[in-house]
Amino acid sequence: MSIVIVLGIPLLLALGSLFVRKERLFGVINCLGYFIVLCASIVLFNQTVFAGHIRAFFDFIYLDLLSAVFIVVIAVVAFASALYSIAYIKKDIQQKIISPGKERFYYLLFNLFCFSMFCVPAMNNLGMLWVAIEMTTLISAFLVGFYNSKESVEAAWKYIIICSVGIIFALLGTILFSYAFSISGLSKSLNWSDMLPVAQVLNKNILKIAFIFILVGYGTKAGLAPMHTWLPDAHSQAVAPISALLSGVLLKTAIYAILRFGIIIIKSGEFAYFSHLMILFGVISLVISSGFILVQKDLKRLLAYSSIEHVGIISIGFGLGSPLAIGGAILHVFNHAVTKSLMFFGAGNIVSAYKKHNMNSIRGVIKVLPFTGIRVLLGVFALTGFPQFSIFISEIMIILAAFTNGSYLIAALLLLFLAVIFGAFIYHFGKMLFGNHPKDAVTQGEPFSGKLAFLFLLFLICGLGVVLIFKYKDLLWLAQRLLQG
Amino acid sequence: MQGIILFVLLVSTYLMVIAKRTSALIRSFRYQSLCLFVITFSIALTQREPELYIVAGLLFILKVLLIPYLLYRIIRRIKVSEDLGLFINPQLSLLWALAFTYLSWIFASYIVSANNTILTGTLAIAFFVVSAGMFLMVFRMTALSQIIGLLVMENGLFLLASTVSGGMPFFVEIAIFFDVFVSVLIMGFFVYRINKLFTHIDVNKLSRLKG
Amino acid sequence: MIILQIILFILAAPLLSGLITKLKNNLRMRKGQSVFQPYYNLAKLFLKDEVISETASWIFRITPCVVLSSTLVAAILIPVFIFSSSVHQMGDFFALVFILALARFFLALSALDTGSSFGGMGASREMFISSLVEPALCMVILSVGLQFGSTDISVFSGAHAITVSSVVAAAALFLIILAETSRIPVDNQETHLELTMVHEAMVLEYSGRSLALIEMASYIKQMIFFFLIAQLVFPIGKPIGTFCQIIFWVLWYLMRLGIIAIIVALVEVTMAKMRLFRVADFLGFAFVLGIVATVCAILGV
Amino acid sequence: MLNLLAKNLFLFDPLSLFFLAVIFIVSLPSLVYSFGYLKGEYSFAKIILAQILLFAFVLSMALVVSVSNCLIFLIFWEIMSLISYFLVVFDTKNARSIQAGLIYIVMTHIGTAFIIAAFMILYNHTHSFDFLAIKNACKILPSGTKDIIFLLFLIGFGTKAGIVPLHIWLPYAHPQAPSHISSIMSGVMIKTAIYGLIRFVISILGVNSSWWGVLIMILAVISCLVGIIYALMEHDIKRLLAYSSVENIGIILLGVGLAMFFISLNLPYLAVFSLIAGLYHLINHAIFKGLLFLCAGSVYKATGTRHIEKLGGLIKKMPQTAVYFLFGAMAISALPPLNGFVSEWLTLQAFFLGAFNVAGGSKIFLGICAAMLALTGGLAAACFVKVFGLTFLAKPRSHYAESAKEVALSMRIGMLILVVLIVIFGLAAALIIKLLAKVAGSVLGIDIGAMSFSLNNLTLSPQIAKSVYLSIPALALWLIVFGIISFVIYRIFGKAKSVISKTWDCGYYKFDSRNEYTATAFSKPFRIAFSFFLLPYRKTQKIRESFYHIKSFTYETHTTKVIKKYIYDPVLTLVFKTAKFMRRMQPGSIHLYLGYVFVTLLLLIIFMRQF
Repeated sequence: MSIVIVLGIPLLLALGSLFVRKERLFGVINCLGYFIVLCASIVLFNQTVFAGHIRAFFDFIYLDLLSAVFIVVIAVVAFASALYSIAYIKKDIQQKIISPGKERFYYLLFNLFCFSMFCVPAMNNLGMLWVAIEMTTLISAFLVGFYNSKESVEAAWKYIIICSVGIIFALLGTILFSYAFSISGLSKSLNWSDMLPVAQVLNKNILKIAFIFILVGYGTKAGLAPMHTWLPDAHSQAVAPISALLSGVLLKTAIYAILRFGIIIIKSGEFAYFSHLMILFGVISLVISSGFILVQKDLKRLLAYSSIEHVGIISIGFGLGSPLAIGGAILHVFNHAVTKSLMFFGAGNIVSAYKKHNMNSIRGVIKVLPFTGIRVLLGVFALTGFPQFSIFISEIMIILAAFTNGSYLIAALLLLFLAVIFGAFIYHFGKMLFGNHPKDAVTQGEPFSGKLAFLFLLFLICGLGVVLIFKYKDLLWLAQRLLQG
Repeated sequence: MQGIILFVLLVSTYLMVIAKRTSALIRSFRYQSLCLFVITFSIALTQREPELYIVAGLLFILKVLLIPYLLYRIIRRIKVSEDLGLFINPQLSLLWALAFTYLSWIFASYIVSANNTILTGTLAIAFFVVSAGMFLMVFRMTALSQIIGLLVMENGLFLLASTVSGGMPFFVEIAIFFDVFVSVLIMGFFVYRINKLFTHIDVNKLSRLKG
Repeated sequence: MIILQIILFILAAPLLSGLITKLKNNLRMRKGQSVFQPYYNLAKLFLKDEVISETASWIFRITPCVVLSSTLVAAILIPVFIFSSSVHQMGDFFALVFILALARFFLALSALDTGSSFGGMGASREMFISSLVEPALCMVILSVGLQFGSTDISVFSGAHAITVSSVVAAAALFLIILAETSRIPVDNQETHLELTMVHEAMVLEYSGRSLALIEMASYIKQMIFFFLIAQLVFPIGKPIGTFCQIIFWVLWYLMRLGIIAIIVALVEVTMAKMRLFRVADFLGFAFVLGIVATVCAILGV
Repeated sequence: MLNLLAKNLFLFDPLSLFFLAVIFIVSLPSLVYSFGYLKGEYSFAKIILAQILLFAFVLSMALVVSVSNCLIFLIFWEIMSLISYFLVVFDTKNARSIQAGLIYIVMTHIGTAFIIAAFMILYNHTHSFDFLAIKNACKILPSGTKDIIFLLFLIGFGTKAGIVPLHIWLPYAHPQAPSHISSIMSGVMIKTAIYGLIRFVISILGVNSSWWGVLIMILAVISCLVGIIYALMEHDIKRLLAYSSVENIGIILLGVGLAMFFISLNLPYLAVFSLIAGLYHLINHAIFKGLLFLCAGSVYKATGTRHIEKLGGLIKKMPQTAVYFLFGAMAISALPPLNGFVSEWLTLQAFFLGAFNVAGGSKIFLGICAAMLALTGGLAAACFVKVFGLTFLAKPRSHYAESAKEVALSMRIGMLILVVLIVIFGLAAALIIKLLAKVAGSVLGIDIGAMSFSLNNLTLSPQIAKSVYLSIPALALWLIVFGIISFVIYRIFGKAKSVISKTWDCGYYKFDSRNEYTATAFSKPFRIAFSFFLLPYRKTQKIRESFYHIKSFTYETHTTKVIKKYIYDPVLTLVFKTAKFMRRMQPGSIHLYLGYVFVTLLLLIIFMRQF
């Protein structure tokens, strides 16, 4: 039942956004809607934890623990960005960047985007999974190209072309999966729930090739290294709440898709193959993103590259495969989504206050926007893995898994690049946050809803950081359950 | 009979690869979709599944009639030069196409167990069509060529799906068609926006976002 | 007994310095001043007025007392008459070195206090030389310690066989003395030429009674070092036996210091003053000598 | 398995109690001092923030030394560095503090990465994060991994302690923080790294190969010499004190390294003795370095500048701060009656006793280390004569010094407490050594009943060495007695008249503050003596009115920071060059991006068999 709420409400809100005249009122409704969605997803999570998995809507929707976790992540970030977008859009209208009419269009797209993202983890049929991801790409293309400037159109075009190419390769992989499935003489349906028990029987060779296509296809969407080129452009040009959604959650849905196929590969006994590939891509994205972060000049692109870095860490986590690593990776998915959206909200505030993306000309943020300044400072320390925050816990779990797994090289690489990226972040943000601010910038007050979004996310990061140290046991149990699917 | 149609499909893809002007490109895309329609129709006949008929019909309406019409409209509306802006000249691209046909044939034989050659043949052509689509996107400058490249890749996939595993579940096919159509619409819309902002649709010049 | 030793030191020290200057002049074929000239100087200084510069702070005034008191404390550490009494429990060879460092610390501060460039120059050179002396002195102490079991001074005050390592150690100590008591190769005592003077530059601002006290302290320091070398090269036990033996013991006791004075005078006459920055190599040589002494001590030679 | 809810989360053994004592001894006076110090400097809100951060900083340090679980230790360790970063960057206006904060946090973070790696390897072998469990499991650890873990710990804690090759951040970070904070940082925070080394290497890991101790001693000697030479060349008081912290950390590590050396040669009593020497110097350094930083802070508050060459003659304007600074300077240059002398004497004595009981070759090594320690002692004395002489004595050199006034009462009380502590720790040396013996015994796991420790007759009974005597109270007594005697001689014998007049200026009429010796001049002999290491740069220029008349003369000199120039800068330029090269990967053309996707696909298919 709760899955109907989770999927239904965004659709309702999408329709609602067409009719409601007053933007201010609609913003609040939007937040309420997503708050309900958040509660529904938590209820859903409890159900799947105990009930194993839920089927609904004559077998089209299949929810197990893995998808429930991702739905919760999407719900949290969606709620936060809904909260934030009220303030952000109002400020945009005041600054005449977008015309009032476009705001209704914005909310329509926002809700459709969330709806399509909620569909991805819910789908049982792998074909429908592909369709849902294609939907998310198409809708978010509009959101990336929302501002009518040359850069945003260019970013939208690159986003839509590269992601469509990626997704078509993923479709190729899905077809090869169904081909392997049909050779072994079983029923033709692409339902994941049917494929799983049969995994051992399938032809290993075709599965391996199919998984390559899946990995490259959905990897493009997830922003894994060589195919990440669209990510910095899209995230730096999109509207701030949307880029939070994009990098916080959209990448995770693609990772979810890779995981769905990964579990089949693991079940068919090819674990070594799966882990080598994932670790390879993880390390490459870590290397490339640390290079770019060091010499980055644009604030939002910096955060985009740090998303690539964290996606790399997550894929290394899943690649390592031990329950500790899987637990760490899942936790990292949640932590990164929350922390990254906090940082993007902060970046949004800074860019709209300073009207410049270039970091060298942004100085003294703490004096100009005291509230955002302090939150961004804490966010930076959270993002780079300082102890009090939750990302540190998940990173330590992954590194610990790498050590106990005996792969010292990967652990050493992880530690090295985390340190490099930490240095780069402090270098960039240190200069921006402190220092004496330019003459004209005056300390500006900030809207209440923006502050609410910040506090909600900050509470999550810090609270989780502390709670997790003690709740360690059942996180591992959860990770075990996850692998059975 | 199927062999001949496959051969015609292959020829239309070669035509596409060497095309210099956009309208030639769209015309050969139309031929390719026509061959695809004939193949799916023949499979539908052999396997007597009602759904395949609907899918073939849908394919015909969309791929042969509607989308080319839309593309022609775009060309007329934005009144931009017909030149496709080739990175590498047609002779080299033909050479490239031949190489990739051979490569996809090896790849197909690796996948399919050696006995039935027809299946390997169709698989090889499907892979080649996909790589031809990719070629169009990478080595052509205009935005339109990238849209058509995408459609060609999608055609290749559809060929692979229908021949190899007798097509995916019906509902999924419909959803994929709908998706392809929507994505073409959105890309067309973006092409208009690019043209309005940049007064040209040469995607290669779009490089303001660096580093 | 301690008072006896203090009086001995206060009285005998200037005599030693007078002896050296007398020897130097004789070697230069001059008649030179009388051996007791330092006593006359001290007496003269005590009677003269004292001029204190206005920029000087209270450090300038207390330095003479601190310098003299620390030198005297260093003096009572040396077991001239008392061999093992409660006094020795106060410190060992190292304590001696550090107490002399205390004196030097305050002297340098007072030199800087008057604000004249002579004082600054003197202080900087003095600290430079003394910091380079430390490692050599430490090696000497190590070699002596290795030989006699511990770094306590009373340990090697008894009669013991002359070994190669103690002789080499004595040579190293001799070089150190040339640096510490501002003898010719390192620093010239008599001159007031700012290019060459080190110790004199520091006490330039002093006059009258405070200068007297500082002079007395430097004589005592010289005596301490001479005594250490003497003990190393000509070891001597406790005075025992009949009365004439005691007299013979006392005579021999003072004769040793005389011999060392002669050697110092000889060195002063023959050598010319070295440039300040070559003092580093000079003391490096002393350090190497110290290492050689330690190696001999280890080998038990 | 990993049970983080271990009841005994905290463990208060003598070592932790000792370090807690060190933390609180230095933090309380700094707290008292901070009220006066912060009053004029910052707005009221910032003062509150400063006090909260100070309290959190001290709390986190206290927790670091008292926690018994590796993970929690790591967390508090990072929180400590985080808060100290905020404190270093506290004065956000000047750009230097941002750069200092950056270097500081990056270096400490890299250090922590090494510590994390070491903990992980330990966890790998012992499957637990609890200190005691690890300690038992470490006995059967293969010696190869023990060496790796030791090296990781050494680098990790070395960065935080400021051992030479890794000390780059210290002279930047400490001067930037507010003075009472840099006194805590220099006095105590560096010691938490020493606590880490002692706790993890000596008591948990267990020393079994002798090259560990030798390596630490070599590093310590280098840090001593490099630290003090740079301190001599430095003209900014607080940076000078930071460099002298590097030197004193070297001395402490000499003691600790010696203890490790003796453990590996299983001479337990000598190990305990040298650890006592190390710990004693640790607490002494905490006290007198804290005092010196507080005095530097009050000089900064009174005059507004930290540059020695602009100060002078402050003893007349700030008499009490001058006296406190004098006490601090005497203590740090190890002059007899005060505590610095005791710990330096103990370290030297540890070297000598070691030299007696150790086989041939290492006798020379220990001797040379002792000699280098003595050299550092001498140089330290020279350095602090320079600092005290130039800041406080003679005439004021600039308007900063003229306008100086005595600082607020709370600041003076803070300093007074530390001076009293210096004297107490000097005189009560015998008592304190007994306490430290218990601490060292508990760390090394040796019962110290058999050793008699009264400093007066320091007889290490089982060792074959004659007894050595040192009693500070007797020394102080005799110094005072003879001081009075010499004062009496001074009073009675000569004529009582003394005349106040101008300093002797060779008869010239013009005598002003420019004649005084400056810091550069004072350190010139040292600069030339150590020029092989400092590579001094010297440029003189004659500004001529005409060919014959020289109007003025410019003289410019500075020393090159060798380590920074030849190790850190090349690495940084390399990293940034590769990053710039990588940036060219994203030139903006969509065709290239599609090419990337296609090529990765092809490569994966071709090399599929390898995975």
